[in-house]
Amino acid sequence: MLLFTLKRFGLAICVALTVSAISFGLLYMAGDPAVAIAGENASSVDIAAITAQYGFDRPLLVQYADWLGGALTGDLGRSWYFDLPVTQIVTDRLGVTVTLGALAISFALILAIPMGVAAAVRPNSLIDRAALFLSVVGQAIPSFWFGLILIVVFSIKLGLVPASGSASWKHFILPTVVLGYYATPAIMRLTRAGMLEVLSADYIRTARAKGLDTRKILFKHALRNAIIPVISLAAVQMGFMLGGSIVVESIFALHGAGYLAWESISRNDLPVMQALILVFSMFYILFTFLADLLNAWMDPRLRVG
Amino acid sequence: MTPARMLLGSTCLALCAGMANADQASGTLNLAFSKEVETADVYFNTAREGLLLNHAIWDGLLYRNPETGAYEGNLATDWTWIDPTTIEFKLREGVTFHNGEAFTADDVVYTVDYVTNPDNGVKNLANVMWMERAEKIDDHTVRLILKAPFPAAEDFLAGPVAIYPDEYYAEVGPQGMGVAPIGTGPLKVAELDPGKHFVLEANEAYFDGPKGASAIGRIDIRTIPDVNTQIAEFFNGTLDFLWNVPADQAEKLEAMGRYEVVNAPAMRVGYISMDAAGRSGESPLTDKRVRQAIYHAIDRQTILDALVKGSSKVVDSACAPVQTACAQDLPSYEYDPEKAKALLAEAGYADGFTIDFYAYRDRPYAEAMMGFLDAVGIKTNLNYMQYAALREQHRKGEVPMTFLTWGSNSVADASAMTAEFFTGGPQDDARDPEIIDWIQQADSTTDKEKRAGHYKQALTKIVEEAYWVPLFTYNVNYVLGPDIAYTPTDDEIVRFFAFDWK
Amino acid sequence: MTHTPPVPPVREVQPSPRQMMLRRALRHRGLLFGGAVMLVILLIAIFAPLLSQHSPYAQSLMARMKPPVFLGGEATHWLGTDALGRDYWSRLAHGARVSLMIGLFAATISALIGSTLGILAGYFGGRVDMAVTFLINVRLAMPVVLVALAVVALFGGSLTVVVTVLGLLLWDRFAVVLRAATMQVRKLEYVAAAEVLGASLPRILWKDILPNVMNHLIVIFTLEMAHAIILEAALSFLGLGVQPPTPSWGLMISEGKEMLLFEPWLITIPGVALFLLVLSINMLGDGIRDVTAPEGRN
Amino acid sequence: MTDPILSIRNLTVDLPRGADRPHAVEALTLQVQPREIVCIVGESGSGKSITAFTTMGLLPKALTPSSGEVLFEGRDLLTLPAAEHAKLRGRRMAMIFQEPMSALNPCYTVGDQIEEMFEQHTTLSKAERRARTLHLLDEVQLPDPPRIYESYPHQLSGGQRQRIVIAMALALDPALLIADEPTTALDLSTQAQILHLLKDLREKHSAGILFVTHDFDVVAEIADRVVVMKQGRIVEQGPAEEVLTRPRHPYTRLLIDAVPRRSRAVGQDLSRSPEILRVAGLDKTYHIRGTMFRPARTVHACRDIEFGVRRGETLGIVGESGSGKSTLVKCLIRLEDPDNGAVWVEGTNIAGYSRRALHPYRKDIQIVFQDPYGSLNPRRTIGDQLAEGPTNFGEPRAKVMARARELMRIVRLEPEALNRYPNQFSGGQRQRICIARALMVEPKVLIADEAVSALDVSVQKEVLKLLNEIRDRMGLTVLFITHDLRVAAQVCDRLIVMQKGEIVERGTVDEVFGTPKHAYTQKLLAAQPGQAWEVPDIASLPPARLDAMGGLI
Repeated sequence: MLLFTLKRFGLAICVALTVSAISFGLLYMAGDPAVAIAGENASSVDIAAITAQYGFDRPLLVQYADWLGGALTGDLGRSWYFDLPVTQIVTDRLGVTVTLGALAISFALILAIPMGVAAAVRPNSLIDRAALFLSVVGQAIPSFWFGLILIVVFSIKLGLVPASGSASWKHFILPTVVLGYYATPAIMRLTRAGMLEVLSADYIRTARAKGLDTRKILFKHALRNAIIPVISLAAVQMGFMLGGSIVVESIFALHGAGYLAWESISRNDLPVMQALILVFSMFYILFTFLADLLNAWMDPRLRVG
Repeated sequence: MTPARMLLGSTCLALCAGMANADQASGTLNLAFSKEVETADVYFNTAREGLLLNHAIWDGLLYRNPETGAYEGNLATDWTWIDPTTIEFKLREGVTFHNGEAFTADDVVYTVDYVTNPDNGVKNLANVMWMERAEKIDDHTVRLILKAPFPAAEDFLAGPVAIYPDEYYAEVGPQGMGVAPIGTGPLKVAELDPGKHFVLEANEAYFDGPKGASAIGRIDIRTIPDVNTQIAEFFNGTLDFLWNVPADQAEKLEAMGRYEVVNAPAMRVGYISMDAAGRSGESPLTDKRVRQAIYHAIDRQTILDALVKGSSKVVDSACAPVQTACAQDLPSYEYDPEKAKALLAEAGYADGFTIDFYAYRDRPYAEAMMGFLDAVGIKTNLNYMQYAALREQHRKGEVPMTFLTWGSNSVADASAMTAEFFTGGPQDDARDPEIIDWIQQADSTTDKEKRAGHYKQALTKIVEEAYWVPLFTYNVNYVLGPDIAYTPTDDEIVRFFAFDWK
Repeated sequence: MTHTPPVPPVREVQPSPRQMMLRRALRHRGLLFGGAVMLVILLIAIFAPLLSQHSPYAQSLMARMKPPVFLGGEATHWLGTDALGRDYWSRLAHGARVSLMIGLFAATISALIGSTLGILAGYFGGRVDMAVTFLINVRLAMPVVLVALAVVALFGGSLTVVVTVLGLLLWDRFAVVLRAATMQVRKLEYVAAAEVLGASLPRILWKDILPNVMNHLIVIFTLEMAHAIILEAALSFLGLGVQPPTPSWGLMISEGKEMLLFEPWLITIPGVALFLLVLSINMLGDGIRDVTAPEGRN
Repeated sequence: MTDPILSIRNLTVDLPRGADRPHAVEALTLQVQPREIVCIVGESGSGKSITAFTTMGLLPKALTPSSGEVLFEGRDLLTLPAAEHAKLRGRRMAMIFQEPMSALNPCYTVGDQIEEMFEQHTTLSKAERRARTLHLLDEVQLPDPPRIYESYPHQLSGGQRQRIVIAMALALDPALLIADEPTTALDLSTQAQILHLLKDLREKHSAGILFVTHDFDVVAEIADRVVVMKQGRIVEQGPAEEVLTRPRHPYTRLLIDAVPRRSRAVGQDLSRSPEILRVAGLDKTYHIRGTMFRPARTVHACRDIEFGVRRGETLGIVGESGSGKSTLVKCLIRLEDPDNGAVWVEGTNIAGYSRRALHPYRKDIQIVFQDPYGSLNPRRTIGDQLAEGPTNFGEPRAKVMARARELMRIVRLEPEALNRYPNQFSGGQRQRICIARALMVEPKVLIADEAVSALDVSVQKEVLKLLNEIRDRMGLTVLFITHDLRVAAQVCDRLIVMQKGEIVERGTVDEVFGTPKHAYTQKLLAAQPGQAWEVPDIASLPPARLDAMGGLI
């Protein structure tokens, strides 16, 4: 078990390395980073000075090796824009994004799982149709548009919640809804499909033949099995959410990692972008890894040889 | 009025009714930046917001009176030109920094020495590299030695060159200053969350300078990138003042009748630069007639009226009218698409041509220009990109035609613009030796009239040759909440210390 | 009773797979609705120049942001005009072309990449599978929006760049699903039978594997098409999508967003169009899945 | 006779609209007495399982009982509220299912799942529940109950799992036990044990057992009474002895006639016929890669396999699941590469050939697989699939199609079938098509890999007959792979018995069946159900007499 955890961990590292190499190549290949550092009003003199200072005249591979060496010791370089250690900036912003991501995935799960179960228990019923309809409609609403509409309705018209910022829990309500609703259809559908499949499984028939009551059949026997793929999906979705928080954070002016990413893109702050891509991918890898462990705990078939 | 219209109207009513108004009571003025400021250290940021903080937290030796345009003493009480490259300053006595450090000549010397040292990596070298060094005469007298005669020195000293406390800066460096700024200014920093949140408080011990003390005790600045979100917060009363509001929104806000909308001119000038020197390869733009055709083809006044609006003006100068030595009596080309077509035909492009067109801001303006060019047969492929990327390509000479703007760092001298674009540097698309020569002559003389003459020569030739199509000056819309009193100025600088409650 | 009973005749009641599919399709309301909406949008896209009397590029700076007819506008611009005075209906109709094209091309690129990888991994297993799984993991670990934004920002936005970037980023689901589907089909005995009958590898992949994973491919294709269209809109919304003055719906929302609080119809119209398009594609995809799924095994 | 435990009267269960017949079960009447095993026997689709599920109240939603009554301990189950019915389930009536592999929830220990019975229906304390559970595990003869108690289903074999399900069913001493094909998915030896166990339990628990099966040998082994069903109707019922030896209804007779006989007329003498296939020293080992949670392991699927087959001969390869027979097949048709050894096809050793070198020899060995549904590509017409082989070997289309039509006639399908898709055919027809497809390339050796295992007996018989005909007519050599000794005995000339990857016994059918030398073979033969049953010669029975409805007079 330990050996395989290690192997899995090694694989995760390889994935992270590949992602970082690809992104480094992409980012540093395009354009002269010195101009980005110098900023909008900088003169030509400034730019030449910066090129020399940061060593952008060196081969890309050397620059990557340099970066990687630093990254391994936790030093992700300095932000060209803030001139602060990237590690500091990113960890500073991550809190909001992780909070938002956790809230959003919880929102999605709390909404989607009961809906999926209800839909599966009575296929083709009104509940099922409503759930399917919601999921189809939900998938088709662009989140940026949805966010703006929510601001107009709930913040401006009704004045119930603040439009932007992250000062209190109230500030998180709208972003959570916008970020969470997008994952809801997928989770709902998987729960429904899983439940449908499980409910027609032989062991559910066995459970019914044992005379167990419906609640026990649904929640002890069926949901436990149906939820296993949902865990994996939720992990993947959570990883996506962190990356997808860019749009939401920029609309709601949440100063999280997503907003930082967007801003870094518009100001060409490559070390921060590079670090964020790495961090987001690490999160994704971490979540899927945890989901695998959780699944192993839930499903003894995966656990014991 | 259709039902939908009425619905819209009622939305507006609801908006207005839902407004909170607790700010005056709490004594806090709420403002928003629309971008994250990289650092509060003014020498290490290039953002407009940084300049605003500069004026609030620090002081320069001089101050430019926004109403008269005259230079007044600020940290210096008096100054004299000893010779074309030496200025002597008499410093104000009894001034202390926010941390209690006393302001002396040492602070000036330290600041000048620090920022002019290339090893320290100051970002806006153009702001400081004209200074050679500073010499302390006594505790309150200092001499500034220039590298060469520099007519715009006073403007820079009233603008970007802030004076830092020498002991504190030596101790914490740019990073420390970035997160815990210390200056002499009318406002001091109470809280700072880098890039996200600034809280300024009135400096009770502010000296009796031309800026004046802040009437408002506390200013809270958040970063809200989206204009709509800003306006939404403004409606909710959680923002008290907006600036850089786009023309259309400003009009609508004004029409609501509850808010004061002030439009002020800005130093920023928009222009189209064309690759007349042929750096990007064989191009129709090397032909003067083609460039003139483009000048004729674009209806600058209509763009201004429909999109830019406000106090902007169409210009033909490659600099802003408010800038010193920026002559305005220049030749021009009226909007005349027929003439444009004729010129094109004369140049051998009767059927027009297709060209790459670059831009980095104000996409609607760029699109409008493209529409006009299209009407005379010039098809354009828009490449809308980040400023850094565009500038990089421009510097490499790969950009045939681009819509750019330049704000001159609010330095009110023509050289802040022409030096960058017409002196043979990497962003000089004209590479006209005559113009280069005139500008260099102008910038090395202290004779103001002679200087103005050279500038006029250069600016005239730029128009005659149609190296650029200067478009218009920019303007800024300021929207004031119902209980705010503030008079915006025409230099794109929001003076935080000049706000007051009604 | 010892004689051989007669061989039962071919069951005439059972129609061919295609007929059965068609019958199911005609009974599937979601599929019909999605298909109908999609068809309308497609027709609008194809006949855009005929359906609009104005050019989508013709600007009229003096007639900016004229409201649509239902908000009291004039009939010449029945959906109003945008911030440059261009006819909104014409831009919407031409924008349908752009959105569909982006969806189609991006999904085609990712389908080619993803299904090739997925089918090869599912068919060969072993090392090929490990390599592909690794690639899928790498791809999934890359934050799509961030990378797409960064690339478009750095390389400049154009239809080609956007389509390519999206195509190169959205192949993961094709690979995952087709890998699993191929593994399943691979186990079926008709694949073994074909191999034993001397069929070459490409032939098996083409004749036996591909047709039987095709329904998955089509379903994922619709999903990713919708995904690409929404992503392009999001990129355009953040100002990093296709280049103006191309009439893309995402761009229209992005341009209209400026006046969100004052002229909400500017983003409502393209927003609803986008919603309808994505909705119809998704319903079409769901329908196709429902209609083709039960067919695999009797 | 005591009161019946279960009395079904005139039960009719409707099928959903659009099905091929209106009722799943029609006018069904039967009784189960205490300590009695009633077997419902019939082919697939006869409605035998529906009867069982109706009684348990586990019918799928699409099916609804429309008339009749199901009396259990004096109450009509059809009118009983669902909650009341649920209370009876497990406590008074219990059920054993066909698929032990999937009948248990993979997420919980089997101990937990058995204990649930007590939890649901009794007020026993935790300790008592555990004690009762351990006792049950012991009663169904599972070794080391405490260990089994802690085990998860996937850690147990199919037979063990079926015992768990039986233990569960017996937990509360139900009056009625319903067993739905409980041994069909099990190996022969396990089946024998389970049947034995059920017979024992009937004595100990005094329950009545309703046993659903398709297998007449199993019926002969355990039934007290037999109910024969066809298309939802009972065609004949009576004491086992009566129905098995003197069946009266033609359908019963047809089924019994189709039961494979243990001996076949005369084995042909093939000693002069040339040897067409020889396998020597064939080894195949699998290395199963470890996963995140499972260590890697090595499985010797085939070890030193050696045999030869002569032209026109049918060689049976018999073994239970896991014996290595499937791996052997894969190595022969080169879906797998053997590690060692030689496969001589008429003097050419193809074992070491590369895929390319192998290509011309591919057609020499063809195969018919077990699953009639998985072995035809649903997206291609029959004709297209038949033409596949010859086309791959470069034959012209016209010639190929002519042969396809000819072969369709040989396997007794209409040539028009070539234009149709597989879903338009029944299982038996598909197997015929598969045979035709294999024959298209004129193979020398035809491998029938469990080719009739998935078919109903009557269809099975037809296909076997067809295979024999074709072999004789075309001089084909057949390798007949099966787990079913009876079928092997019926069609094969010689037999090979495999166990754990090795050949443990070989010889003619008579030798292997008459004087088995290896203990494993002996065990297999002993495990054969219904050995005491002398299958009647149907031809010698008096003709059946039926009324207009097809019922017996």
